[in-house]
Amino acid sequence: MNKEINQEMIEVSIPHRAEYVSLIRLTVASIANSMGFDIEDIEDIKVALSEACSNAIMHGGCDVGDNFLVQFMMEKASLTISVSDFGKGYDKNSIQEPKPGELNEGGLGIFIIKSLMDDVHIDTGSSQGTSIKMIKNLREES
Amino acid sequence: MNKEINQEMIEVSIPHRAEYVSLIRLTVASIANSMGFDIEDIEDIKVALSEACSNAIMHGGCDVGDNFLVQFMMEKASLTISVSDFGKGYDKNSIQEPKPGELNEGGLGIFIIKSLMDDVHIDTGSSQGTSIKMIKNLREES
Amino acid sequence: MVVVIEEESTEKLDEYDEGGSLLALTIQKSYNESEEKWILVLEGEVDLYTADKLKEAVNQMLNEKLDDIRILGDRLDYIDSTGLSVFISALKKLQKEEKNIILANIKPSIKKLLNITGLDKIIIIE
Amino acid sequence: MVVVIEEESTEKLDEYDEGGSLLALTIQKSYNESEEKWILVLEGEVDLYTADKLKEAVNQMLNEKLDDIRILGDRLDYIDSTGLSVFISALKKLQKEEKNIILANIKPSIKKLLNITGLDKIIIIE
Ligand SMILES: Nc1ncnc2c1ncn2[C@@H]1O[C@H](COP(=O)(O)OP(=O)(O)O)[C@@H](O)[C@H]1O
Ligand SMILES: Nc1ncnc2c1ncn2[C@@H]1O[C@H](COP(=O)(O)OP(=O)(O)O)[C@@H](O)[C@H]1O
Repeated sequence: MNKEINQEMIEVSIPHRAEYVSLIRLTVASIANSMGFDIEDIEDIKVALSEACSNAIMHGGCDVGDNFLVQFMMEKASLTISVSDFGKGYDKNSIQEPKPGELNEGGLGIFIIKSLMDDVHIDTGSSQGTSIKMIKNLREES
Repeated sequence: MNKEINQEMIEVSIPHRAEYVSLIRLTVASIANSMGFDIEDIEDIKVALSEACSNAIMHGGCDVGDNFLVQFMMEKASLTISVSDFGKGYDKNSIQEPKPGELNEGGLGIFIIKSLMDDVHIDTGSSQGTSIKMIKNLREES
Repeated sequence: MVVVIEEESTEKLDEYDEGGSLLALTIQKSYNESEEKWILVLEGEVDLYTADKLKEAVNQMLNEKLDDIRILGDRLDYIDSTGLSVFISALKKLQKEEKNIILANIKPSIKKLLNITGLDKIIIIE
Repeated sequence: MVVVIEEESTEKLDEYDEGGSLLALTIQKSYNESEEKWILVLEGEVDLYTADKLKEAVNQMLNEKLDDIRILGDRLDYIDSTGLSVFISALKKLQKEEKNIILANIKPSIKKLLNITGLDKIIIIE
């Protein structure tokens, strides 16, 4: 009966509205906390997930009445988060990394996500939705 | 473009595990707060939703690996919350209300939900899942 | 001869920092000789997840000494029927000895729950 | 002649109590004559929802007087790229007058974000 569960999933579907990003942060902080991530990692995860949600809301091109999907996959040693919108997608090759020393208001989001998470995959194209998957591994206990 | 949205929906799918009920409370507190419910109403909603989630987890008869669904419907004047498990259901007629003055450890959950929320509907049967829908209205501003 | 029990124990199920926002339950129990009561300090949330821990603590107390339990609720943020059930089963044992549960300094929302369930007529609320 | 601007204003987008856990953004700005700097106290979270409010406040300040902005971050819990963008567009205006942004008492997680984005080499961190 009490077989061990190795993977659990929480899924949140939420409107494309800026005011709900803080709710997603609250959710992931609580999930990451209960998994045993430390404060630094939790802050990293909150920022990365917020960036992905902000992108879905700002760039997805969806109606505010439409929802996007955030999935949390909790495993023993890692948390995998996917953010999927069903919007217009984009051409990954057209996106440039921010140049150090240059002041540019835009283009920081994905760069920050990649810096803060251990692994990031983006699934997108110029007429399909975007799905970004990011993984944070629990550090070995020392 | 900026047409007014009268109804928005947030949906959370979550494993049948006791440790996640506090996450659901956190979520609903934040939603109710942003809708303008006062502290007393928020506490009522937290308790009612927890009772429904506890029932899904304890009585639904589902695997801990399975998820149940919590839906939040935000309207201008009310919050409607549905908790649906895909478990074994029950026979509503066999359930008795708690008797005042009698000490009984069980049977308080649904009674509390009905006391704290403005409207409650339960959809269940002895071989279908259970779905409980509860509504809390925003008080008129005075 | 009256058996005097002195005990102080703290059990934490989980602890969350400020950022994490999730509170679990902290239980502190001790027997007060002069008052002849158990003093139970509850901090955090009693729900389906944490109620077992509370049940365990209360059972341990009553097995050691079946006496009044005074619960200090200043920092009890949340309780629902899973927690009330623990009180109710303790009350069944306590009432046989004409002992009771006293709830002190509880939040209005918790008081409301005791009203609704009629427990305010059985438990003493200070 | 130096124009002296004295201003104190508080704008709240939303306020949540302890139970609600959601923090929005509180902005307090004032011009400090002796230091010849704007003092900006940020409390709460700067994200996609609240960044516009910050942008408005900063624009207003710089339109009134293009001078250094000293941000007190003791109670700034969270900021992401939407907030950093506000700083960056302010920096573009400030740099023309050789003025800058000074960030004081910020949390380690925010310092980390400034490192990653290279903003720590442009903004002054105290
Ligand atoms: N979910 C998305 N849907 C459509 N386009 C996206 C999405 N996420 C990112 N993009 C594209 O990638 C670009 C870079 O994103 P990002 O690095 O987050 O910077 P910024 O959001 O500041 O532009 C965006 O400007 C946008 O064109
Ligand atoms: N989601 C559910 N699935 C199956 N049975 C349920 C569900 N919710 C309630 N029940 C049935 O209704 C009864 C009364 O529920 P409730 O009033 O919450 O009290 P308690 O949970 O303490 O028994 C339960 O004992 C159970 O038999």
